[in-house]
Amino acid sequence: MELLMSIVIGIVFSVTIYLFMSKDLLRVVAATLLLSHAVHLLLLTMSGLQRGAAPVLSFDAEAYTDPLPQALVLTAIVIAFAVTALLLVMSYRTYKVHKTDDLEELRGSADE
Amino acid sequence: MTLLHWAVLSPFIAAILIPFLYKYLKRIHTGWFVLILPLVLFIYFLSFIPRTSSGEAILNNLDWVPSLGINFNVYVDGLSLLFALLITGIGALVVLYSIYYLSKRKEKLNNFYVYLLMFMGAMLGVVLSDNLIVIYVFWEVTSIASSLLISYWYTREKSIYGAQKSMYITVFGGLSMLAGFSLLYVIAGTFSIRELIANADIVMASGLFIPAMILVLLGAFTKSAQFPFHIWLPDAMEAPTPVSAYLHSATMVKAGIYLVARLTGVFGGAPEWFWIITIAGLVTLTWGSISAVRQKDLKGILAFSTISQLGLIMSLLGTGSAAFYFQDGDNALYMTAILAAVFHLVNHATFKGSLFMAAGIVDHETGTRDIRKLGGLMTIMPITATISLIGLASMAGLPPFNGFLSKEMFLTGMLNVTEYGIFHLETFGFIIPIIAWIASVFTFLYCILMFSKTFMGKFDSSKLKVQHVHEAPIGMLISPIILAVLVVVFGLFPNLLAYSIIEPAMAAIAPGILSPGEFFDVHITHWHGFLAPELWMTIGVVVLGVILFMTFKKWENTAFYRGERDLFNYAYDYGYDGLVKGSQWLTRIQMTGRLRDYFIYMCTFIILIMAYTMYRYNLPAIQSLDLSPVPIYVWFVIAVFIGSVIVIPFINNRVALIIATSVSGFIVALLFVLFRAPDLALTQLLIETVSVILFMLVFYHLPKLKKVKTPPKLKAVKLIISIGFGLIITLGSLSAFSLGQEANYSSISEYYTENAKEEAGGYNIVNVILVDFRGLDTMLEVLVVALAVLTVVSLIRLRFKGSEDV
Amino acid sequence: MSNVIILPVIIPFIIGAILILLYKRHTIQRVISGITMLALLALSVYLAIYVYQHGTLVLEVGDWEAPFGIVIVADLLSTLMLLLSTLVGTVCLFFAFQTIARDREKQFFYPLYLFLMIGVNGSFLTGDLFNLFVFFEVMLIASYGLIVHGGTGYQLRESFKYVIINIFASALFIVGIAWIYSITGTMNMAHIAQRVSELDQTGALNIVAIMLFIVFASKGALFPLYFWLPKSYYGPPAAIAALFGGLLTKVGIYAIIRTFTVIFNHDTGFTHKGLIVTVAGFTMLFGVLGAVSQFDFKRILSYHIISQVGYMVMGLGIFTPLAVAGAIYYIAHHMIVKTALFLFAGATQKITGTTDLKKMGGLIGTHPWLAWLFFITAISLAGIPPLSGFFSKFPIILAGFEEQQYVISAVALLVGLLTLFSMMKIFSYAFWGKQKHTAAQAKIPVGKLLLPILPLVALTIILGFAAEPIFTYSMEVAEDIMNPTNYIESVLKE
Amino acid sequence: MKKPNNMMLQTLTRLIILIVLSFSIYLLLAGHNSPGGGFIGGLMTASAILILYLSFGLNSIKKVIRLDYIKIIGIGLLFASVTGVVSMVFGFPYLKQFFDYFRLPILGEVELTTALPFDLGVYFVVLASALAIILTIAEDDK
Repeated sequence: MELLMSIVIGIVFSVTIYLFMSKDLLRVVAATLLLSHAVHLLLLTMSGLQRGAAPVLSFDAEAYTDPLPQALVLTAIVIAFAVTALLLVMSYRTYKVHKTDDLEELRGSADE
Repeated sequence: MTLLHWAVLSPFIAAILIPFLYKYLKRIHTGWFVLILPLVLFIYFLSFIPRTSSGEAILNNLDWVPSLGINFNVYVDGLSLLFALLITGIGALVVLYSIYYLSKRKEKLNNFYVYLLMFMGAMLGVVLSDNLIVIYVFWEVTSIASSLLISYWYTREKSIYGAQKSMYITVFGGLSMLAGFSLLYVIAGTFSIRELIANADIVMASGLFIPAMILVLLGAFTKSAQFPFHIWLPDAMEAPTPVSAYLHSATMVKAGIYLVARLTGVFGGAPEWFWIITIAGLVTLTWGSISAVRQKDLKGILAFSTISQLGLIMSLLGTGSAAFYFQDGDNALYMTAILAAVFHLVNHATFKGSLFMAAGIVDHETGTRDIRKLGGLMTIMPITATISLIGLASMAGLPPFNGFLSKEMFLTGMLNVTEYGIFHLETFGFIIPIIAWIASVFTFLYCILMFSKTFMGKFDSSKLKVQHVHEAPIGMLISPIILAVLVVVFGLFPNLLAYSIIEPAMAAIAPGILSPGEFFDVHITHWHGFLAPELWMTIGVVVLGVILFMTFKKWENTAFYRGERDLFNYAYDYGYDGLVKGSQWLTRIQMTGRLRDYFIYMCTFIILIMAYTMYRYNLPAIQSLDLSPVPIYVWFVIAVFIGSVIVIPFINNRVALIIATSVSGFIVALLFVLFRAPDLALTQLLIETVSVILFMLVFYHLPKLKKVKTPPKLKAVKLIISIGFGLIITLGSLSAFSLGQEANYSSISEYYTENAKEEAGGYNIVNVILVDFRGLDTMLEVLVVALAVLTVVSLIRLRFKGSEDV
Repeated sequence: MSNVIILPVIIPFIIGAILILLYKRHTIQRVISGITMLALLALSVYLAIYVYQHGTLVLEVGDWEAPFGIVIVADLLSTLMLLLSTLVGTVCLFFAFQTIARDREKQFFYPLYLFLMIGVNGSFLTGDLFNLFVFFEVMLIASYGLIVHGGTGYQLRESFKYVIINIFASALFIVGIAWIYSITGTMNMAHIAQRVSELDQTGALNIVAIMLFIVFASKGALFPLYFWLPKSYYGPPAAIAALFGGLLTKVGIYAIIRTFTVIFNHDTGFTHKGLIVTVAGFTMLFGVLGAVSQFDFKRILSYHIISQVGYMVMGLGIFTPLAVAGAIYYIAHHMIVKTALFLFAGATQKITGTTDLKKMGGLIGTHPWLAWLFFITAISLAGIPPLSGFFSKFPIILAGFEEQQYVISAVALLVGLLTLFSMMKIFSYAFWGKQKHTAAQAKIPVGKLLLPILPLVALTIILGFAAEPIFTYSMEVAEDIMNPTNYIESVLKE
Repeated sequence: MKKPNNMMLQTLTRLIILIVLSFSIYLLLAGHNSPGGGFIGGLMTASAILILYLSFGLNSIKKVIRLDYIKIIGIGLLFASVTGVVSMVFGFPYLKQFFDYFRLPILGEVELTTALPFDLGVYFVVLASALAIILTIAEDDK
C-alpha cells in the first residue's frame, strides 16, 4: 500500500504545483489545502501503513500502528489549519483592496 | 604598542579630536592644530635616518589577529622611511598651504581635516607595515579617505562622480590585491613580507605564482593610476587643490609604486614581472604625456603629467627588477634603474607638489583653471610664476634642477636594458629607450605649454570672474616656495640625499643583492661627458619639443587636441551604465511579481537537482519492499480521492471548487480511519468542517472564477513541471522508504507504546505523545493557532494607506 | 540549571500571552515588552558565557530521556545565535517605540513581536527536527502577521506571495521529515545523526539532505528560492523590515549549518563542495545584482540580504574550520549590520518621507550624524577594513583559496565590490548632492532614533578592531560543530 | 448573517448544543485514554457555539455572551505555558507532567494528571480561536 500511496501523493503534488501556477487567488489557496493533505498522508505512509491496531492501549492488540507520525501529523494539521485561515482572510482582504483576484494584475509594477 | 605604532595611529587619534577642536575653538583655523602632527612626525622619522642608512631595519611587533596571521608589525627600513618622510613632510606643507587655501568661515574644516588625517595615518600604515593584510587594511582606508576628499564639495555632480570613480577603481584593485595576498599565503603560509622574501624561492616555484603576481599588480596599477586604470585620477582633480597636491601626486598614487618596490624581493627576477611592469610603465608614461598635452585645465595637465611620471617610475622598477636575475654579476647595470626610480620619486614629489600648489594659487586668485582663459600672469603673480617655472623646468628635465638628474638617469636605465642579455632584450630591447624618449618629448611640450599659456601672453581680465587679480598671500606661498627651493637644492647637491635616503631605499627594494656591509654606489653626477647618449637624447627632446611648441598653432584645432576626454572613460561609463541596466534586466526577468514564474523557477530548480542526485546515485534502488496489502475498499477510496483532486484544476465554478477541495479533505479523514488513526480522523473531520465554513464566509465576496485561457506553450510548461515534481516526490519517497526498510532501525515509537501507561498514565498513545512526550510541540502548535487569530483580527481591523508611520 | 535554556522560549511566551490580555493599552505593553527584551538579552549573554565556560547544556523537556522526548540544546552555536537574535530584537523594538503608529500597538504588534522571538529563539535551541518545524511555523506565522501588519495594498499583495512560497517550503519540510523518519525512525537530530553515520549508503540520504537543504534554503533566501524576499520586505515599517532582515533568513541558514554539520556530513564532496558552493555563488551574484538594479533605500538592502546570505553558505560549503568560522563571524556581522542599515532607512524615511533615492539628496548637510553612522555601517557591509565586514569575509575567501575553490572566491570578491557599488549609490544619492528635502524636513531631529542603532554601529567597529577574540570564538564554534560527536554525545549522554 | 426566527430550529438547537457541549467536555477529559483531547474538544465546543450564533443571530448572542475571545486566547496560552513552569519551580525539567490515581467517593478511582490543565489551555485557545476568526470575518461582512 505504501507504493500506491506514494504514487497517489505524487499525483496530489502534481495537481498542487499545477494549481500554484494558476492565476486566481482561490485556486492557489485550494492548492495549499491539497498540499497539506499530501504531506500529511506522506508522513503517515512513510512510517508504514496498517501495521497493527490503532494506537490506543485499551484495544490490547498485538501491535499498534506507529503513533509518533500520527502525533506529528496532528500537530501539522492544526498548523495547516491556522495557516489556511490566515491565508483565506489575507486573500479576501487582498481582493477587497485591489478589487481583483487575478494574480496577473497583482504583479506590481516592474521597478519595484 | 611601541612609539612607532603610536606614530602610525596618531593621525587617527587626532582625527577624532578634530570635530571638537573645530566646534569649540572656532576662532583659530583648525589647520593650525593639525599642522603640529605631521611636523612632529616628520622630525620623529628624520631621527631614523642614521640607523637606516647604516643598513639597519627596525621591526616592532604587535599582535592583532594572530589566528588569521594578521599582525600589526611596524617595519622601518630605507624604503618605508623614505615614504614616511614624504608623507609627513609633504603632509606638513600641504596642511600649511590649506590653512590659507580653505577659508575658515566658508568651509567645513572639520570634515576636511578628519579625512586628511585619516588618509595620513592610513598611508603611514601602508608603508610601515610588514604584514600584507595590514597593508591591505590601510590601503582600503586610503581609498575611502581619498574618495571622501574628492567629494569634499559634495553638492557638485562632478565631485560625486570623481569620488565614486576613484573608489570603485581603487577598491577593485584592492580586492584583487587581497586575492593575490591570499594566494601568497596559500603558497608560503605567511602574510609577512620579510618571511615571503625569505621564502621567495618557494613562491617562485609555485603554480600560483603568476596569478598571485597579476592580482597584486592589479592593485598596484589601479592605485598608481597605470594605464588603463588611470582614468580615475583626472576626475579626482575635483578635490580641493591641497588634496590633489598631497594625495593625487605626492603620496597615495605612489602607494602602488611602494608596493611594487616592496614586493620586488618576492617577485623580482621573473620575466613576467619584468615585462608587465616595464610595459605598463612605459605605456602609461607615453599615454599620460600625450594626453597631458591635450588638457585645458591646469589641474588636468598636472593630473596626466602625474600619471605619466608614475609610469616612468614604474617602468624603472620593472627594468630594475632584472637585478634579481643576475644576482652574482655586476649589479650597477640594473641598479641604475632602481636608483633612478627612487630619486625620481623624491624629485617628483617636490616639483609636482609645488606645481599643484601654484596651480591652486592661480585657481584661487583668478577663479579659473582653464588655460584658454588664463595668460600673462607673470607680472601679476611673479612669485607664483617663478615657482611654476622652476617646477616645470625640473619636470621637463632641464638642468640644473633635480628633474634633470633623474631624467638623465632614467634614460640611462632604459638604455642599459639593451645590454641585459636576457628575455631576448638584445634583439628588440632598443624599443624601450625609443619609447622613453618620445614620451620625454611630450613631457617637455606640455611643460612649455602650461607655462606659456598661464604666465606669458596677454592678460585678459574680461575672461575672468574675479575683479582684482593679485599675488597670493604670503602664507599660501610658503609651502610651494619651500618645495621649489628643494627642487633647486636637490638639483645642485644631489648627494645630500644619496647616502642618507636613496641608498637605504635601494637596499630595501633589492634585498639580498648586496652582501652584508656592502653598499650600492649611488654617487650622482651632472656631467657624463660629451659622448654620453643621455646628453644627446636630452638635447633632442628640447629641440623637438621646441619645434612642436612653435608649430603648436597648426595642430591646435585638430580633433586630437580638442578631444580632451580620455577614451577609456567611455569604457568606464558604459560599464557603469551597462552594469545597472544589465542588472535591471536580470532582476526584471526573474522578479516578475508573478507567483507563477516564481514557482516555475523554484520547481525547475528542485526537479533538476533532485533528478540529478537520483541519476547520480541510481535511485530509487528498490530491492524488495515490504509493503502492506491493499484491501479492495482502499482502492475504491483512493480512486475517489484521486478523482476529487484531479478534477480541481478543471473546475471553473468557485462553489464547485470549494466543494471538491473539501471532499478531498473529508476523504483524507476517511483514509486516516483506514490507516487506524482515529484521533487524526476526528481532527481532520472537524477542521475540514470549520474550513468549509471559513471558505464560504470569505469567498462569498470573491468574484466568480474566470474561465482560464492558458496559452498552450505555458500549459505545457506547467504540465511538465507539475508532473515532474510529483514524480520526484514519489521516487524520493520510494527511495527513502526502501532505505528505511534496508536500514531497519527500530522507531522511537516503541518507547512510547511501552511507557504511555506506566510512565505517563494514559492509554491513548497519540494523545500522550501530544501532551506529554512531545508537549512542547503542542504548546507551540496552540501558539500558532493563536498567532493566526491575532493576524486575522489585525488584518480585518487595521487598514493603513501607507503613510502612517515609517 | 538546564531549565534556563528554555527560558528564551518560555519568557516571551508567557509575556506575550499577558500582552494579549492587555492589548488595548499601548503604554503598558511597551514597558513590559521593552523590559522583556532587555531581560532576554541579559539572559542570552549569560547563557553564552555559561555555555562557553561549562560546555553544552541539554534540557530534556518533560523529563523524557533523549531520543524520545524533545531536547533543547544550547551549544556554542546556539547560544551565539540566541545572543544575536535577542540583540537585534531588542534594538528593533526600541526603534519601533519611536516610529510605529499607535494603532499598530493596539493590534497585537507586541504579542506578534514576542512570539516571533519565540520562533526564532526556539529554532536555534531545539535539538529535535519536528520541533524545529514547529518553531519555524511559529516564526513564520508571526512573520506573516507582522509583514502584513497595517494591511496596505502593497503589503497584502506581496505578503500573499510571501505566505504562499513559505507554505510550499513548509510542506516540503514535512516531506523531508517524513523521509528522515522513514529511514531512521527518530526525530532527535543527534539520534538521526548517529543513525545516519552508521548507514554506509549515501544516495538516498542525499535525496533527503537535498530536500532539507531546499527547505532551509527557501527560508534562508538562497538562489533560486529567494523570490519571496525582496519585494515583501519593502512593505512593513522599518523596525519590522530591520528585524526580518536581521533575523529571519539567518534562521534558515542556521538550520542549514546545523543539519549539514551534524547530520549530513557523509558526502561533503557532493553536498557541500558541489551543491552548496554552487548555490552560494549564484545567490551572492543574483542578490547583489538585484541590489545594483534598484534605486530605493529599502529595496537595495533587501536584495543585499540575499547576496550576504550567500557568503555564509559559501563558508559552510567550503567546509574547513576556517571557512565555517568565517561563516559564523559573517552571521554575527551581518545580523548587526543589516539591522542597523534597515533602521537607517527608517530614520531617513522619517526625514524625507520616502525611500526613493532619486527623491533624496544632501542629507549629509542637514543630518551629519545619520550620514556618518550610515557610512560606517555601509562600508562595513561592503567589507571595507578594518570593520567587521572585512574580518568576516576574509576568512571565507582565504579558505576558498586554500581549498582551490577559486571561482567562488573570485565571485565573493567581486560581490564585495558590487556591494560597495550599491552602498555608495545610496550614499551618493541620499547623502551627497543637492538638498532635496524641505527646510522643515531638515529640522526633523533623528537623534533619538539613532540611539538604539548606536550599539550596533559600535559593534561593527568593535567586531573589526577586536577581531582576534571574536575570531577565536568563531573558530571554537566552528570546530565544535564540525565535530558532531560532541553534540551527539552531549544530547544522547553516551 | 440573517436572523432566523424559527422556534423549532431554536429549540432543536438548544438540544443539539447540550449534547455537543457535553460530548466535547467528554472528549476533552477522555483524551488521555481514548481518541479526543483538548484540541478536538475545543473545536467541538466552538462548533456548538457557532450553531448558537447561526440559529439565534449574531447580535443577540453577543448580548448574552460578553466575552472577548481574544483575551480567552491569552488565558489559554497562559494555562498551557504556566503548567510547565510549575514543574520548573520544583526543580524538574520544563513541562514535566505528573499523574496519580485517587479514590474519590462516588466516582471511584480517578486519575488526576497535570496534563489536564495543559489540555485545558489547548482547549481554551482552540475554542476561542475558532470563534474569534469566524466572528471577526462575519462582523466584517456587514
